[in-house]
Amino acid sequence: MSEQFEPKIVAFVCNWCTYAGADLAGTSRTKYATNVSIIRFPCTGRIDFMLLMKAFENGADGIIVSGCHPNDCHYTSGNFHARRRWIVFRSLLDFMGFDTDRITFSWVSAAEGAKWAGLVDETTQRIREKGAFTDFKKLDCSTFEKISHDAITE
Amino acid sequence: MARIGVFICHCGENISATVDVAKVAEKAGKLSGVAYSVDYKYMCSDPGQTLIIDAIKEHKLTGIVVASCSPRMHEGTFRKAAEKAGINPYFCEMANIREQVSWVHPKSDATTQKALDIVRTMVEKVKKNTALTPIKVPITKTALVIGGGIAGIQAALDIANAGHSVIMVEKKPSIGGHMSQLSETFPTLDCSQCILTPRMVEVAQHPNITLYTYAEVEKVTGFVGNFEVTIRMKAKSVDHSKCTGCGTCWQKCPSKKIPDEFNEGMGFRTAIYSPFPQAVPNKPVIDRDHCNYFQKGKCGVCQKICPAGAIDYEVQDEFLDVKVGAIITATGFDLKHADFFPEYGYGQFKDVIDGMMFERLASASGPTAGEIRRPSDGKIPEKIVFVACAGSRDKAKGIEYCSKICCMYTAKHAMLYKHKKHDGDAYVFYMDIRAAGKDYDEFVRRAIEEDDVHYIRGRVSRIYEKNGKLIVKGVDTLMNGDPVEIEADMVVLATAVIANQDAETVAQRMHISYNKHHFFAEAHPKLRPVETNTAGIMLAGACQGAKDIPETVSQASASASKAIGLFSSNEMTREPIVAVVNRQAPPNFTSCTGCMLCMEVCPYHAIEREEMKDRTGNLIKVAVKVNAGLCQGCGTCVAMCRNKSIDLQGFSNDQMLSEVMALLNS
Amino acid sequence: MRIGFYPGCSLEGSSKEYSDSLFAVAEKCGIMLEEIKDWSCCGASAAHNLNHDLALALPARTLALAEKQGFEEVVIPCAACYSRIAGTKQEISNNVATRKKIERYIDLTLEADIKILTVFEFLQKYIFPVADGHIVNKLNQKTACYYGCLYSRPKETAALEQIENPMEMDKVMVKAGATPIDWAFKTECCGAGFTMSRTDIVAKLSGKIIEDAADRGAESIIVACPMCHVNLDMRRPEIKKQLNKEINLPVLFITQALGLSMGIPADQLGLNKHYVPTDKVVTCIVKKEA
Amino acid sequence: MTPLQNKVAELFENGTISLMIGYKNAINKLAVPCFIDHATQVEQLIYTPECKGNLSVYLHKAEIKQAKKIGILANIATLRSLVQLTSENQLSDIEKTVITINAQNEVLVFDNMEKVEEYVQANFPEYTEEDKKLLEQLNSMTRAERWQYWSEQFAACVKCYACRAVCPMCYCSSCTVECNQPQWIKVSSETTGNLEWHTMRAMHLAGRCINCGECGRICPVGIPVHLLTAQMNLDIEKEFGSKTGFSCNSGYALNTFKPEDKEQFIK
Repeated sequence: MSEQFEPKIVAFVCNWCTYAGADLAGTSRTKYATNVSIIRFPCTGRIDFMLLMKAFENGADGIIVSGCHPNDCHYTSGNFHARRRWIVFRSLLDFMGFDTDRITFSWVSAAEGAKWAGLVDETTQRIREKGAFTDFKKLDCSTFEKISHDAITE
Repeated sequence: MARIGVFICHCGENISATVDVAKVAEKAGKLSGVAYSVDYKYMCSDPGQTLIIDAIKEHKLTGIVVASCSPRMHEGTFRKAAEKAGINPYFCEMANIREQVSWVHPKSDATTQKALDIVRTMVEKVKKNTALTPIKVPITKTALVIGGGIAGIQAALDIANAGHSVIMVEKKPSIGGHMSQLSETFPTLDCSQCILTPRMVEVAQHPNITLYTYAEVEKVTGFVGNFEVTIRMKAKSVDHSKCTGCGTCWQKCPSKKIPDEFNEGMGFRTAIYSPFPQAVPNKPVIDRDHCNYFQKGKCGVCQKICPAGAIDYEVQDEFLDVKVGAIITATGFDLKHADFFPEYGYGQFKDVIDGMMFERLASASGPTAGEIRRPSDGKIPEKIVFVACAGSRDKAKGIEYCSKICCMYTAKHAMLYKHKKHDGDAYVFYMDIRAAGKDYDEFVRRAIEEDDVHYIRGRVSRIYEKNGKLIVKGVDTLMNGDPVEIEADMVVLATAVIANQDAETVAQRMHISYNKHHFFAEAHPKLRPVETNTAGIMLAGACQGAKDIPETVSQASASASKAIGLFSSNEMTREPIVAVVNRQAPPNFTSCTGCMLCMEVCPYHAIEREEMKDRTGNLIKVAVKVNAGLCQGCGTCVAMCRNKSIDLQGFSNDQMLSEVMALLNS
Repeated sequence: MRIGFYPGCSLEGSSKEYSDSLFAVAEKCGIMLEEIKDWSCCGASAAHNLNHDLALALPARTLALAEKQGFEEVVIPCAACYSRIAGTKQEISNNVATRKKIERYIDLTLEADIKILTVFEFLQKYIFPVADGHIVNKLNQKTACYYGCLYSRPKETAALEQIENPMEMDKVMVKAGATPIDWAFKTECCGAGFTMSRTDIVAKLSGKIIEDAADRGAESIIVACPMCHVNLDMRRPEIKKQLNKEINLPVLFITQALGLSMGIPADQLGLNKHYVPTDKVVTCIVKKEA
Repeated sequence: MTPLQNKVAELFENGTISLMIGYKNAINKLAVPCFIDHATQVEQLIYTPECKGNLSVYLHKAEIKQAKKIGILANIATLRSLVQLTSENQLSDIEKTVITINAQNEVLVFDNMEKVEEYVQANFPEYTEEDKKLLEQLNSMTRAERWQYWSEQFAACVKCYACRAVCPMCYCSSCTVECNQPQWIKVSSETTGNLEWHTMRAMHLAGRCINCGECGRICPVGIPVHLLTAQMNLDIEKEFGSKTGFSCNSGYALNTFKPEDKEQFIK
């Protein structure tokens, strides 16, 4: 059997719900894929869309963004602001032709260790099926090709 | 130049069983900026901490990364160690390689690699850390206790007796909660009201306690030590400062057929009422939904006859703003009611009742004056079947948990029945008998051995009526799984303990977490069982999970001690995880353009307008600043700010971007 | 839209009248049902006790064929077939690895997104909206609606809203003008699994069901499962021995009862194929008041 | 003298304004901005269909702000930017008189923002037919085709930041694109950096852009960058019901929320 592609996935999660939910998956010894590593933020409201862009630029194949369920935000409303930002950001990416299926958005509470594990496995599987994210890399190559092509034809 | 120390913990075998810790330590040692790297069996132990402290001193480390458990576990421990070694505690970061690596992945190269990735990420973060100083905030030494059941009563008395002010809010017309409805209490069979009523009176008379009944918490803002709470005082329609509690009004009220909640609908009350004779305060309120005056616009009897002139139909709900330093949530529980058990005919057959109804039947102050009679025809039942675990521990019903109190109260119910009807038959269907408290098992044995209650281990599949009897079909798993059919006169279902209907709303108002069954979540299931994740908000009683009275009282005292501890100093220190607006040399002062769009996103109103003026007082620039006392560090403003003029200490742009880059570039 | 139909073995054999009456009702209401071509056994009788993969592969093959033949919905009137196929669909759609494995076995690809309709769902969705125009008679009697176990268990694939006290069939009978009784035996065991091997147990369990229905004044029992029907209808001699009395309560399929209310002749509905005579049901019919 | 010139001369003479920002003729029949500080210069002022530039962009310039009493000739897009800028607290220290010419060719003078807001709301512009057509074309493409389209467009970007310079909403004194601690966006004009720049620009302007289209018009390599924010504004209006440059009090969809905001993608 050929070696299967193992994607690199970065999870941007809030400290109070999803991070705690991921800890709960740990204390419950729920097993899940090793492909996802967490970066902890105080709140989903803190997650800058630029960080998502930088993650893709630096070689992430997929991203998980997760925080408290609506109404459950430790800071009252950070997740509501984040939700609006994601709605807009996602539609911008889609309009630019970016494959938004590479980003999983979710709400995982501190009590949902099993949901977290499932989410990681499901996302890993989906990204595995999609393969490595190369759109950005191809982009740079094609620029150089175009430039050199232009240079030659001139 | 950064000199970072990396400390990899084995956590006994918790980490080292699946992660090659030696390899992680070795590879981490080669990372740029890492001056020292080591692995050790227990970093959090005394020798472990000493190892860290010595290494910081010996290798002149500027920052450390401890790769071990979740920062929720030991961040404080290691920050203190860093401080002891003479560096700013905020130069310590933790790499969570236990909860998020070793416990969730099998032993493999990928697991070790992930641990290393996380270590590298945190090394890059700590390089960007800055020295931070904790923030001091004053404390309002008043506690708010939400709920006036036994949990709230105990907590309020403890705090008040320690010399602090307490505000108690109870949504019903009287305090007392479910405990006031109980007949006798296990395992001693002493009368519930006899032990509770003195406590209720003490609350009402305590100089440090302000009691608001018929009131609810509407809004909570602020933070530990400095909460601002809005209380809705529901219109009682009776001026309690004038009312003497003489009772003339409820004797004369013409609306007499309102199902009595206190008696679980098995008796009637009037529209102007005090819920029970020992109520505190023992002064009535008008239930406007059932009052002729409010519904039909005519009546007014109570106003005419009130000798004190206390009836006021015009009064409206009022709102009261209070400042408190700590909040104790003691909002209690509810029982699963009808419709939940179509197979048991609960809600369909009058003589299939729940445990709380049985308490009222058995209570001397209840609708039958303590005689156990069938609700349908008032006859004394010859045979009663008690069904434990009605709904609890039943995945198909969506409730996996054990309601904890049913085994004991069912034994008590069977005993009470047998004590009153000596020749009656009592059957108990049970799954397991969980009688783990002090004197509890002895109590159950007494029911079985002395009072001759028939215990059948098995579940009931169906209850139906035939020829005036309730046919209870079940199974006896200790008799080869034989089907059992009992013709009973009455069935008592020990229905599941559930969270209050409005628990979710309450939690959302307080910004505390709750589990999927809407029981409030404690900060740590073992080590912080009475605090919530929101600092300054504590839990007491069954709002956190099913509990009996002794356990509820213990937890209430525990949360009271947390509040008292908080009130023992005049100010407290807070994590300096707050947002700051950058500063630049004049004439810029800051890169903030003063668009003020961030002001609206701040849930704490911590962002304020700031005017920059020259020496002569001319306005040069308008920008914003963050009030560090109010800021709670969510960082929503940071992600909102277009030109990154606001940053969050501890989770700065530089730190977060470094983490992303480090995680992905091995 | 084309609606697929999966008969399974019973509807072609012992319960032919279930199939006949379903088609008669559907035809009356102008609904076309199309049999899935080349369907195979659902594996209900033994496969799931022998080999789990086989138990999945058999229904999966039928589902894959249905998908290939372009059906979005399939009606499965037999409760046992429903249980097997719905269970398989659930297991396959929850687990990619299982799906891949089963696809290999059956050599067909499978989306497992096809909608499976029980007879209740089919009636509710397609017949109810047009039924009023076709119902000309009133079934003037008390009926006991008996659901059995396979529609209500396991919880994950249960086709009933309230598994402990289902009402789906009761609603259909109200439509047909009958008065369903409230009774406690709706989901009791009829002894189905022992229908051949231990007829004594069947007699005991089915006997209780029939006895309680009769005691509560039911004049017929309505079922939607071939197995229930066999046990309640065919095992009367054994039941008579067990109860020490003869109960002549006819057992009808839900579609037969509905068909009668639509004025479809009894023979066309297969009412002549029962062991317990069904005349009393036929004679109780009155014209529906306009 | 045209009615516009007369009006401006009058404003200078009665001391209402001390500086006027308007348009004048230039070569190739172009209209370029002009700044006049005396009634005698009003004859330069024109208002033709060529007067497309969004003059509100000059209000951020320190040298303009010094003038204290500023008159500004505003087409509808400029009026919307003035409204949006007011909601973002950017015009509070400027004493301004806004002049516009309506469809009936009447010269209107607004001495406060409430009146501007009222006029904008009554004359709220639609997207141009050309933009509508382009957006429709892009939206009817497959995702991969769109990616191809924008990749090619951004490959041409030389990061001259003309789109930023011309934008009335890009008023930050220092921009994140110039931030090098941390370095958010690569300096060189290679394509991922270009993509990041345009993504960031679109996100920062989503819900704030007033659709003047200047960024697209001014781009030296012809990238229709204005379509990004145009599409975002459509989405925002659809999702949250808010319009940009519409109200002086609340202008921004992304610093507020409704608990009932809907989405389909969060699991």
